[in-house]
Amino acid sequence: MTPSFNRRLFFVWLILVGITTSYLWIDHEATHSGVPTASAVITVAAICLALIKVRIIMREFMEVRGAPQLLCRLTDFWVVLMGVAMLGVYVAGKAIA
Amino acid sequence: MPGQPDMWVFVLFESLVFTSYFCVYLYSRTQHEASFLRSQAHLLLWLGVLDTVVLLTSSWAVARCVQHARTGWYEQARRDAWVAAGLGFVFLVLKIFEWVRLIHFGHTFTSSQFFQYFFFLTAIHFVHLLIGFVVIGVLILQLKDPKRRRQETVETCATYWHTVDFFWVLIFALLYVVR
Amino acid sequence: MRRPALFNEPKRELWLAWYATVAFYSLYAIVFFIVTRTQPPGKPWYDPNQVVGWFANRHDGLLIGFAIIFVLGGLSATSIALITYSIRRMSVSRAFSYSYLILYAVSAVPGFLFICVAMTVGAMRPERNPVIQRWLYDLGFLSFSGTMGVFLIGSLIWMTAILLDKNRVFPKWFAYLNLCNALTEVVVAPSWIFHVGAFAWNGVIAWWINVVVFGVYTGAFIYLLRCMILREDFGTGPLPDLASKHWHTIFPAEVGAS
Amino acid sequence: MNRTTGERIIFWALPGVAIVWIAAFFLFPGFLPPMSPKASAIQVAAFYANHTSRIRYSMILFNWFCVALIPILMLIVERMRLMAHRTPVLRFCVIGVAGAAPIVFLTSTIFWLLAAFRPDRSPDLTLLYNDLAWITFTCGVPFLVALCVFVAVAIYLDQQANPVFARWVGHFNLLIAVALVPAGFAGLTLSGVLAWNGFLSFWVKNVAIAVWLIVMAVALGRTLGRERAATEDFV
Repeated sequence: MTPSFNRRLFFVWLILVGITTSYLWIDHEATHSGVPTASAVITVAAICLALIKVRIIMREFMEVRGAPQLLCRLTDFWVVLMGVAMLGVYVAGKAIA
Repeated sequence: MPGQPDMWVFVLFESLVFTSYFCVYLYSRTQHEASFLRSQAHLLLWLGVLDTVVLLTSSWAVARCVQHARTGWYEQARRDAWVAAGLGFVFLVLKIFEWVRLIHFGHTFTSSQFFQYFFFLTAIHFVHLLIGFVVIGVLILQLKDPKRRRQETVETCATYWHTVDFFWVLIFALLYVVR
Repeated sequence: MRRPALFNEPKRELWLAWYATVAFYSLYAIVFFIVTRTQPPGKPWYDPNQVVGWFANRHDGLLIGFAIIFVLGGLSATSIALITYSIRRMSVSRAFSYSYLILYAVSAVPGFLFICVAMTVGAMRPERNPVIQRWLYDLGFLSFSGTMGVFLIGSLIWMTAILLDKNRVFPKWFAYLNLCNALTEVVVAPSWIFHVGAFAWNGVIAWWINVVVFGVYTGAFIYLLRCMILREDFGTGPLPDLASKHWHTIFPAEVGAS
Repeated sequence: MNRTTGERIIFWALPGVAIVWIAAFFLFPGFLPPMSPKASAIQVAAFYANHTSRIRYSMILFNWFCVALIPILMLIVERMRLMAHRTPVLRFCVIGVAGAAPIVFLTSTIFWLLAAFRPDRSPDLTLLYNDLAWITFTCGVPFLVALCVFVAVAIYLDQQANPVFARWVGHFNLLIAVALVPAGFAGLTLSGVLAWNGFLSFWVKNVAIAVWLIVMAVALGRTLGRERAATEDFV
């Protein structure tokens, strides 16, 4: 192990991979006898998990954690914005359909 | 601030553009749910998971690269950058394999609504990745030449690469998992 | 003889070009969105009879609006010239500025002259065979939206020049915005393939989102060109007399760039 | 010192180009008198069937030589270098329109040649090609208008004891720009002075282009010698 090995980054990576593989389990739970069915719970869960991953990537990998307050606030706001936009459109679309 | 603030303008602006694509996709999905689900069943989820893990690992390498460069371990940093580019290349190959497989089964850009969005989103992400190779190339050149080396540029390049990564994280969830 | 103040303004050529740019883009927006109502574009899925109805609906608007473009469209060269000049001020090869100039000069004919010709010819003879009318309708919209390469490569040239520039003529964030603009030219490509949906030539993605990006981009560069002109410093003295001076004093800008 | 710059060669090629243009103009059967926009599809098709050869040869000639305008415009651009401007912006403006202006003519010759290529096709299609050719040729003035305006502005801003072009050349360019304006409106009507065979859209516009070429040639010719004298001082 090199002296510069960063334990924190490793754990971040592990968490991200963990969330990613959890999708396999979600998918397994949601598929009944091989036929995919529509599910609002899965959709919302998938989007929220993805946004959590995005925030982790921004905080840790992109080093927003140590950045000026403005960037922290802005990126957090952006994650919320993306989430609200996507879920909002999804819910609205569902209602219209 | 990690890297040029200017790059963050790009990240935020391009995130908005992508969010708008995602919204269009999600809306269209809710209107034709059955058809989307039928087409979606032809995707291999494990391939999408593999893609994501490859890209996340590549991102991890770039994050290490930035830290190594900061502490003056330029040799290590360069190796990290090569690893990131290599994993990016693996992603590229996986993507092409996936496209060829789908086209082979008759699922093309024009075959159904879902695949229209699938090919569009994966292709526009692919273009971002190709630009990413140029960015990693700049990063490696910077690390090589002591006269050019600037931590700010290293961080700017890394920020771009992570952006490509998190766009994929969203695209993956929306195309492969959403029901 | 009294001269207008403009003659003594050292940056007069730049300001003239800048105001002409603003005038051109305003005119363009008014003609396309209000007079001809060709933006937002007509529906790509119209059958020939609906196309005839579309032409009938805006007969006068099309003819008058595009006649205005036929007369004033050449003003587009002012923004191209000003941007070429900005690249010339950067610490990059002149190859960049000339490439930009030629790319955008070439784009004028397929990029906006074709739609003017096709729509004028269509509106001129409403009694023409509807199938041929739809042929003109397609030609107009697709040549307008589907002229992609020149803007794609042009934006990338400008982006590269800004990123390499050490004279700080333009901020780096605008270089990245150039990349966003270049990507819209990729995103518009499916309009050559689809007749309906988000990717058709009037689609949410291929038209609406792209127009927003293009609008932000255009607004940004018009503002930044103004900033660039304000920052230029040619001094305030009278123009040098040709016979007594050497070339560089006459063209400081051309020597400023390597 | 007497360097061969080649500018005189370009300049003296102009009369040759002019002769070809005039020849093409008279050879094309649709110009004297200009074809009527009111002609029916059958009449237009018959016109192309009856005059196929003359249409083809005249338009091939014009296709070859319409772009010969570009070297002439570049001579003007080189003259603009000698003007007392602080920036090359106006020169870039002229270069920006110099390419597009003759390409408009080139495009119209393509439509005319296409119309004459298969005169036995459906008359509706021949009429379409004919309309496209005439509208492109007649209305396609935006770059010429802009060119004249840019040259005029450049001349007005060239304030030195001995300007490159006299001020009246600037006024003249503005006048030509105004004369070209009505042609842009040719799509509005099928008859009258504005129609593509009308007095303003056809005669005034084409005569304006011809006069512009002659006057600018004379003005350019006067500056050629002067430029030589000026460069001798520099070198």
